[in-house]
Amino acid sequence: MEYNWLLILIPGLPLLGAALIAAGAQGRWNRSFLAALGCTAVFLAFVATVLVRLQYNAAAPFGSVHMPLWSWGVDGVGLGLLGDSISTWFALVVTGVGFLIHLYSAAYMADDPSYPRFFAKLNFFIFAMSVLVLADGFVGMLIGWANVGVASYLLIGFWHARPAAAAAAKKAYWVNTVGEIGLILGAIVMLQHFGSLYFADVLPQAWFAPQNVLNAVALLLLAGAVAKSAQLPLHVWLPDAMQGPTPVSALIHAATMVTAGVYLVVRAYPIFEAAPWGLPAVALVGIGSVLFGALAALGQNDIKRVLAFSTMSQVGYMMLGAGVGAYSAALFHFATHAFFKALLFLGAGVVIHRFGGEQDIRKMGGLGKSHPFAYWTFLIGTLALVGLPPLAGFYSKDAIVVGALMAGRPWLWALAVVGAGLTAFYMMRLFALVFTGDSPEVAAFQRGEGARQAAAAAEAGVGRSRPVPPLKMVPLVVLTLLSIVGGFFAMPDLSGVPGAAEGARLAAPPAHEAAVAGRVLTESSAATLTIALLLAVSVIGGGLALQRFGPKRAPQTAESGFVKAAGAGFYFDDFYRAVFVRPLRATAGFVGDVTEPHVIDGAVNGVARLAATLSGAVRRVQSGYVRRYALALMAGVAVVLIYFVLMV
Amino acid sequence: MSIPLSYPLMLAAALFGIGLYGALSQRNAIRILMGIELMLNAVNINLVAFAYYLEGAAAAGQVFALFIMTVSAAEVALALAIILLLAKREKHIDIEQVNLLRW
Amino acid sequence: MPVDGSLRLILPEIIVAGTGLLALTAGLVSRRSRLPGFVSMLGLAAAAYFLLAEVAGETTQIWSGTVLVDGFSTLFKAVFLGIAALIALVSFDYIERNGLPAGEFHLLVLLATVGMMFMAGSLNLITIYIGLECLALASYALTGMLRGSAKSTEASLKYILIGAISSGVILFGMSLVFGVAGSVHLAEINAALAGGTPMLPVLLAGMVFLVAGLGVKMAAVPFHMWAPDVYHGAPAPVAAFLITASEAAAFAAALRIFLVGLPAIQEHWTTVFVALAVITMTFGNVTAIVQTNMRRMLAYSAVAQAGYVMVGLAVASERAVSAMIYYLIAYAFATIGAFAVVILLGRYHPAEDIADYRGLGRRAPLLALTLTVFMLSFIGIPPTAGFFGKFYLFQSAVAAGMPWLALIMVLNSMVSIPYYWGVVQTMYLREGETDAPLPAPAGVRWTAAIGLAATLILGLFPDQVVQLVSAVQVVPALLSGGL
Amino acid sequence: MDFDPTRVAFIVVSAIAVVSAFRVVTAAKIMHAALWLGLTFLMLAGVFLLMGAEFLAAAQVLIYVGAITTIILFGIMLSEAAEVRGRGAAPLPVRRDDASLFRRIVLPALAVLAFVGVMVVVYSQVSWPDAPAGLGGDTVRMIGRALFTDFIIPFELAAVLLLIALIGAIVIAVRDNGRREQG
Amino acid sequence: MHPYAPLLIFIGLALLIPVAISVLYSLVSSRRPDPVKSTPYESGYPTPPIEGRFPAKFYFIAMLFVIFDVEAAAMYSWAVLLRELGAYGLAAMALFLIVFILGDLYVWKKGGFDWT
Repeated sequence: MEYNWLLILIPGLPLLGAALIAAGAQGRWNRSFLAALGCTAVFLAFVATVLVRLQYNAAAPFGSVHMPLWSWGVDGVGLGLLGDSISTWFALVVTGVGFLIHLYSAAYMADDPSYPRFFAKLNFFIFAMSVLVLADGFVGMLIGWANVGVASYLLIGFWHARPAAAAAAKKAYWVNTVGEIGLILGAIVMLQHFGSLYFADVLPQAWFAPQNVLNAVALLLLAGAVAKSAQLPLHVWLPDAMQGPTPVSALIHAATMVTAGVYLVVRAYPIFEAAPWGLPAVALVGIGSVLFGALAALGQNDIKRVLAFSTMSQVGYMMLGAGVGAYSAALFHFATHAFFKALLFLGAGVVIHRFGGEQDIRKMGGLGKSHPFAYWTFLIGTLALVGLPPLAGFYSKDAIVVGALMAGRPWLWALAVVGAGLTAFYMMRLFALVFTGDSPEVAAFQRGEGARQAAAAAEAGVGRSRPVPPLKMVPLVVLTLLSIVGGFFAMPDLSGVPGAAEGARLAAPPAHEAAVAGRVLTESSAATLTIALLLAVSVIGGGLALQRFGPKRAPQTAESGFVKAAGAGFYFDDFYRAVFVRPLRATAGFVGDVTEPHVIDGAVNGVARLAATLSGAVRRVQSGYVRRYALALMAGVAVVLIYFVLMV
Repeated sequence: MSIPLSYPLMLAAALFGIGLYGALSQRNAIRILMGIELMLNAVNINLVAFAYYLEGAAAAGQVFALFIMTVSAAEVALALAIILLLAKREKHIDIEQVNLLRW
Repeated sequence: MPVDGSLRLILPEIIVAGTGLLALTAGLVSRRSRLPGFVSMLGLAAAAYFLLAEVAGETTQIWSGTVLVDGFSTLFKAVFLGIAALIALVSFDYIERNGLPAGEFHLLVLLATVGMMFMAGSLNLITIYIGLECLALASYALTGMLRGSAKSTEASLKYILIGAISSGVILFGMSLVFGVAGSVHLAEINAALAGGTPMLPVLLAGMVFLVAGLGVKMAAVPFHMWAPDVYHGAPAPVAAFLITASEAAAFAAALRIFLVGLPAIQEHWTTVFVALAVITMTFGNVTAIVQTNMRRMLAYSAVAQAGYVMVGLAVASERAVSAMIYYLIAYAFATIGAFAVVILLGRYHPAEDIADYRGLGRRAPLLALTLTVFMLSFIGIPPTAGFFGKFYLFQSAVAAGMPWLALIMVLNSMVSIPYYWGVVQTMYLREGETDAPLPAPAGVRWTAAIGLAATLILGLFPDQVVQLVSAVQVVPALLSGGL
Repeated sequence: MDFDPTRVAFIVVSAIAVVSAFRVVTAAKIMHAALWLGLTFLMLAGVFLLMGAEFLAAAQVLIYVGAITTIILFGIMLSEAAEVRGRGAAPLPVRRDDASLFRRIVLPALAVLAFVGVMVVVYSQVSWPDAPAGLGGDTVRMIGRALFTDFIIPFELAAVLLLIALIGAIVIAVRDNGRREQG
Repeated sequence: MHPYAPLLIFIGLALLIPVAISVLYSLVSSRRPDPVKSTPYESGYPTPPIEGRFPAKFYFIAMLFVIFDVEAAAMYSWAVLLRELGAYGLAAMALFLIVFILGDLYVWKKGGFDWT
């Protein structure tokens, strides 16, 4: 393994870049040079990853690239880098997509005063994320985990002048704190039981551990995964996280960081398989998030929030895949989702700039005519997400749903199919509202208030057709291509992963077959059935959405427009009003209420407020009167004395 | 013909309590100091009593008491120095008015 | 008993005391306020040399147990010497700037060190008590040394009043223990109590008083209330000295008293210490969140850290003790380093508000970076020493079957992140009103550098230190065998 | 119970001690409080005598009654002098206590009563020896021997302690005009 | 009968009476402090401010007196077995005194003793 040192470069270069940029920002170097520095660092990291990946494939099926960095005195606790099929797969996406988004940001953030700071933080995030996925044990994973938390905190709050952004950053911090506690506790339990925290030591032993220990560990780890991946019920931070700059949303809150939970589950899958409650819990969380996210996305009108909930739902698919044992499928969907979701977010960035910062999709429209480029890229992203063959999303989602069926969980399977339909519906709704129909100016003109609107638009600096700068175009194009062809990549297999060998021998049959099934989907009859169904629901859902919100939609707000359309009497309006819209609207509304800052948010923000109030009260105790100090002292003595007098 | 050990112990407890009350209830720093002195004397009574009643503990107990006397003398000297400094600057030795530092 | 070779074993203490007198004379004869500092550092170096060359490795009682030399005491003495040297190093500039009497300052620091060395190096309640009082009196005087500052006087007045009450409490406890066991020698006390005692209630009362009195010195809630005021009002180097050395000495004495003297009633004092640990760390962290003054923030964080260390005292296993010692060492370095920066800032912003640290990342990039590392170490983020120390304590707690205690530690560390991290954010993210660079005097720079190096080395390669501290045993072999 | 003069003496002495101690914390004028304190110390010397600690009794008189009471009186005089100086010739304002009676008197009293009560309970749970162990010979020699053999280290350490107190007190109380001072 | 008992009874009674009186006095008497009453009375003149540093000097003397006292107590216990302890005791006491004398030298240097 003469190339092991390459592993160092993957986190090392972005870290170096971050440091240099920070220093340069102090020294007020040239902005664009610093940006270029950031991009280069990530690109080199990407190259290193590719090399490692190749070398891994070249290596023996069960070999993996390993590089210990250091270890603390206690044995079993240390930090090293591990390149096996899972970690390199993740690292490829992280660095690759990360690089593209760096490029995009170079244009998108160009007129932000603290441009270099932004790149320093992005680089730092890439560093943290690659540590997370490349670590060879739970210690390193925790380090990365905590650091991506910090990076995300910093980047969500990047515009910390905005109170909303600051609040969102805090919320994300607290939620992830909950998750990290779970993770750390899980690590403690594992250390106690397995005497080590290296994957290579823990995972192979997993099948031989007592069940209650396994259950405890699995649930604790799952808590961490749920928090980081914005799954039910800890998803509340994700929609607010959209306060961050759009590239950040694309990179951290769509493509990479939110999938860390999936990585955790797949990485530790021996534990989850061996624990009786492990996989069911994961699958439950997954399917729940799929449906919840999809329904909530229906209720949203902010373009980025729609995409955020869609992210939640798609990550839910990955969790579902992992939960039914179709790990390869989950990894596969992670990659493709990274492509098209990043694409969609970047497209959304273009849209938002076009509408001069407006994010409400009800106030958009008609972008198709003016911006063909944005139109096509966004359309492809949408279709890929909907899962239309031969686009990337189709294969991966299909593999997951099939996996559910093969795992003998028909209910999960059915619900997953329904979720696909919902996905198609809300995505097409978004697409239709933004790109079809009349642009707001025209709409306003028809409503006879053209002058004012136009003036407003003019001073908002909304050019009718502003060309997309190349720096933005390149990543969009590349991601579009990836979204198209991404499905043809070979799915990653789990050979050579710690614990895999024992897994092959001992894992519960259905789960393992599912993993196999994922690889050979087109041959099984279940697969064909699934494909047919998926296509059907997607087309129906999408079609209904287009029908409903498409070009012929009424100019006013959705409600009355809906009534008008009904009056116009499309012949299956009545049908889907009865079948789809009412229940959907009801559910979506309800879900929206839940996600709005009443219920769960309250709890989260409560923590911070509680601490503040508490310590405010506590401060009053420190009154500065020394006599009260003495009194407290003796009161303490008296309490303890009385305790003993009574108890002993 | 002798004193039960419980007598001096009770005396010590009472003195300790009174001294404690002085330390807790007074505003005048020097008075607090007096209260503390009472507490230390109570401890001495304990030690001497135990030394008197326990086998082979006489020397240790009495020596301990002697050391406590020494220490409390030193403590008083230093405490009064601090109090005098306070009196010089603030023109009072009322600890209720000494709370710049709080929270 | 004639003066025999046993004097050799307390040579370090003698050297330190003598150095103190030398420093005093140096301060009296020379106008240069730096001379006493150099003298005391040299003396400390000599003492450390003798400690490690002559005394280390010995395990024996001399003068019928009023002095005990063993691995535990030697390790703690070394720690105290190191801390004192760092304090001397960091306070050069401070003394000059505030016109403190250099000779007296160093004399008091050194004599306090002597007291601490005897606290850690004795099995005899009397010696421990006198050592404690040496430390205490010197601390009162040092705290009040800024005669011009009302805060300093107030702090020292509060300190001496509370301290005197607490020593009364400790003494009451000692007298009760003495009354029950009939001895002031911890080993004999243990022997007397081994078979159970009819006077258990009195013994428990004595134990409670001991816990409370020592709790005052360790700044354990609710006996802590003097601490924030004193750490805030005292001269900055003195505050650093108290937070690190004085606390460590209190823990050393507590370990000896409870593990050597009172193992018979361990289940009782364990209960108390568990409760104290939980209350202390939680209270400290929660209160630190709202502090706006750097010194007070550090003070409350010191309270919280004392709570973490007390977890070790509550667990009281071999591993827990070594974890405590490791943690104390790691924490001492980080604290003194942080105080070096505080001293530097205090030179330009006497208010010492956290807000004064705005833009420090620009004004003194290196110091800001070191301070960041110290904050990370306080939080317990790898690869700093603080992480490993906390981790070590976790382990001992879990191994002793108190995983919930470990859980509470984790929660507390989480709660503590905002206020430590807030300082870092203030330094880097918020713009100061000036970008004027801050020139740091040599002493401050060196202290910060040493603290940084130690924090990182202890965090990255703790193996040697772990071996060192895990070799230590509180109950010396010569006792666990006999009696 | 037959008449036992020792016991009676003890009771009388300790009664006086308790009463005067009580006066220490309740006397209106601080001077009186100090004098009551001296009386308490004297009575305790008597208690020591009754419990076979002649040397300690002497030391008590020497150190507490002699020295500590004196220095406390000095402290009172000096601090009041400072107060007077602070007021100049203005008449003394009657000190009204702003802290509520409850917090000033009741709480401490409760704490103390709780304390004493608990101690009484504790003591009453134990059967104490009624007869002294009878320490033989003169206690002065005994103490001296102990002091200079077993406890020589604490003894020397006590010297260090006194040095600390001396220098600390002077550092704090004496203005040294040589140096500039800041806050 | 304890050898010291009569002495104590005597002292006790001698003290009991004034104590009782003052206690009674403090119980019966009614006091209403008002500014004029509580002014220190110097034959009708308002108290002159006390200047200068000599109060602090007084304080040193008192403090030195305390410390001398403690030393004396220690020395007494040493003196009674001077013979028995011999050279060793001499050395111990010498060490004790050296530390102590250094302290006095310091006070001297600080001008604790000069009266002008």
